[in-house]
Amino acid sequence: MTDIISIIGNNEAKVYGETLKTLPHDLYIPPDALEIYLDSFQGPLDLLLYLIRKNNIDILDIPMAMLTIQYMEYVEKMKQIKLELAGDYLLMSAMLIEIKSRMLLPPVNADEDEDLDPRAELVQKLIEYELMKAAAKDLDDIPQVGRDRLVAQGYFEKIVEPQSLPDVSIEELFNAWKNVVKRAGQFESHKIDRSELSVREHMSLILKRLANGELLSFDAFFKEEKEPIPKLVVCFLAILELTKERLIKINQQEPCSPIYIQRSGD
Amino acid sequence: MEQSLKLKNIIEVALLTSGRPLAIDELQKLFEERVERSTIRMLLDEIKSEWSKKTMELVLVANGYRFEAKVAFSDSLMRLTPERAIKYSRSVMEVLAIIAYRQPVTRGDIEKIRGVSLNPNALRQLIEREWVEIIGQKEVPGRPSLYATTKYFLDDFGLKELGELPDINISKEGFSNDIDTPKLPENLPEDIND
Amino acid sequence: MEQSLKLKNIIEVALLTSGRPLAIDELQKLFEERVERSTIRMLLDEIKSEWSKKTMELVLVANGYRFEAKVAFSDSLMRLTPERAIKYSRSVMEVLAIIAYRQPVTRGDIEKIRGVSLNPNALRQLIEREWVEIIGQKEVPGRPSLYATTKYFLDDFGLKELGELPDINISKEGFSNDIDTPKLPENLPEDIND
Repeated sequence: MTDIISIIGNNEAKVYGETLKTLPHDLYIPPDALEIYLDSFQGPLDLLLYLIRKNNIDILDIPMAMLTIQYMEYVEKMKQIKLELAGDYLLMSAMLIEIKSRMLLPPVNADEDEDLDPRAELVQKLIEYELMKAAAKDLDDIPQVGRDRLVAQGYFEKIVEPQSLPDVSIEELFNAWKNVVKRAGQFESHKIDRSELSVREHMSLILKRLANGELLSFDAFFKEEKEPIPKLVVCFLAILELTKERLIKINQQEPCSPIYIQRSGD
Repeated sequence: MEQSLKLKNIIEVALLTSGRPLAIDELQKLFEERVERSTIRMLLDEIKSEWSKKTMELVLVANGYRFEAKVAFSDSLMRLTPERAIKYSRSVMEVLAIIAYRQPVTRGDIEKIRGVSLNPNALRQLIEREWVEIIGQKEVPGRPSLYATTKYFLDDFGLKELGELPDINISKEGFSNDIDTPKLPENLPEDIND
Repeated sequence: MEQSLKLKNIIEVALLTSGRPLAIDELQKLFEERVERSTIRMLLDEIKSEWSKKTMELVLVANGYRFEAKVAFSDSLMRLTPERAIKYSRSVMEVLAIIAYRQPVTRGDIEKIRGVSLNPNALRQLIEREWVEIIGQKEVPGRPSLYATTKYFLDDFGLKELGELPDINISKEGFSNDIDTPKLPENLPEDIND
C-alpha cells in the first residue's frame, strides 16, 4: 500500500506514489524546520490527529493501514533526528498494528456485538483529545489577569499596621531554602556559607547607596575607620561581584585619579 | 455630603485600590454602621453605569467585583510591561483545559486524555499560579489526588462560574465537519459545574 | 475620539492599573508614536485636576506618578484589610528564602531557581510586608527589577546581618529528613518551559 503523502525532504514529496516537486502550501515542512516541528507534537494522539487532518481522513472511518504506516514513518524520523522519544509513541505504534490486524480478522460473532469496530476506542480517544486541544486554545484566547487583563490597584496610605500578619520563624525560612535547593538539585552550586551571604548583603547595600544615579568614589565605601578588616574585604568582594554581574560600573579617568562607582545604566 | 454618595465613594475607592475582587460581604466591612447588601448592590450598579463611558469597567467575577481596564486599552498597557505577561506552553494549557472541563480529574485521567505521561512541572505551574488545587483523593488503589480549578482561575479569566467557560467547538479545526454532531460532545459543558 | 483625550485616557488607565508609580519615560512607552514629555506632563495636569473632586488623587512620588486614595478614606479602607493568611504559602516562603540567600535577584532569577513561573502575588505579599524591596534595575534587556531584603526583614527575624542566616552546610545531617517533602513535584527544573 502506498502512502497518500510522504515527505522525502528537499522540497519533494510523494503523493499516491508520484513525486511532487511542489507541495500544497500547508503540507510543506521546510527540512530544517522538521526537527522543531516534530518536537512540537504533544504526543502520539497529537501526531495522529495531525496525520488525519492533513490527509483529510474521516475520523469515523480511519484507513488503518495507511495511518499506521505514516505514523511509523514519522516516529522513525523522530528517532533519526534523535528526539527523545517518549515510550508513549512506541506504545501507540503497537496499538495501531493491533487494531489493523484485528480488522483483518473476520468478525467472529457478528450478532453478539453489532458494532464493535476495533477502531472505536481509538476514535473515542482522538475525539476527546481533539476537544481538549480546542478547549486549551479557547482558554488561551480569553484575556487573563496578568497577561492582557489589567485590574485597578491604586495606592492607599495604610495608617495603622495591619494586625495579625503571619509569623515566620527563621527555621521555617531555612526549611523553605532547603526545599528550594533540594528540589533544584543544585545542592553543590547553592552551597552558601556565611561569608558569601555577607557579600550578598553588601551587594544589596551598595546598590541601595548608588540609587538615584549617585556617583560615589571608591574610597567612600572604605571610609569607616572602625570597620574591622574582614568587613572591608567583604565590601571589596561585593564590589567585584557586582561588577561581574554587571550591576555597577567602575570608572577611572586616568591612572592614579580617583575611582568612581555608579550603577550601570545611570 | 449626601449619605449615599458617601457610601458610594467609599465603595468606589475600595474597588480602585484593592487589586483583587471584593465580594459584597467584604464591601460591608468598609462601614462602621451596618449597610444592607441590597443597598450595596444598588450602589454598585450606579458606579457601574457612571464608569461605563470611562477608562475602566466594573465587572463581577467569581470572588466578587473589581475594576478592570477596558479591553480597548490592552495593547497600550501591554507595551508598558511586556515582561509581566506570563505565557504558558501548549502542554500547560492543555492540562489546564482538561482540568477545567473535566474536573475533578486525577493525573492518570489527564495522561489518558493526552496520551502521554505528564510532566509534573505542568501541574506545578498551575498550582503555583493558584489556578488549580488538589481537592481530595480518589478512592481507588493508590488514592491519587483529584485536581480541580480554583476560584482564582475563574477570576483571572474573568468568569463568574465554570458554566461560563466557552463551549468547545472543534469544527473550525478541520475534520469534524463530517461527523454527526450528536456523536461529538457528549457530556460537555452543562454538567461540568458540579 | 479626539487625539489628546485618547492619550489622556491611556495614561489614566495605566496609572490606575500599574500598582506602582510610573515615571514620565515609562508613560511614553505606552504609545507607539513618540509623545513629548511636555505633552505627557500637560495631560497629567489635566488628569490631576479632573480627579481633584473625586475619590482618588494623582500624586508625584519619588519614582513617578501614582493614584492614591484620598486620606479621608483611609479609615474605611483599613477596615477592609483582609484577614491575613495565618501562614504564608510555601511559594511565598520559597521566594523569600531565594531573595534572602541570593540577593540581589530578578524575578527571572527566582523563576530559574524554582523552575516555575512566579505568581505575582508572592512578591506582592513580601513587599507589602516590607521584607523585600526593589533596589534597582538590572541593565539587561527589559530592565528587570532587582529584589533584596530590607532592614525590617533583619529586624523581624532577629538578625544583625544576613551572614547570620543559617548556613546550609551546618545541618547537612538530617538534610533530607526534616524537609517537609513537597507534595507534588519530583525531579523538576530541567524542563521549565514545557
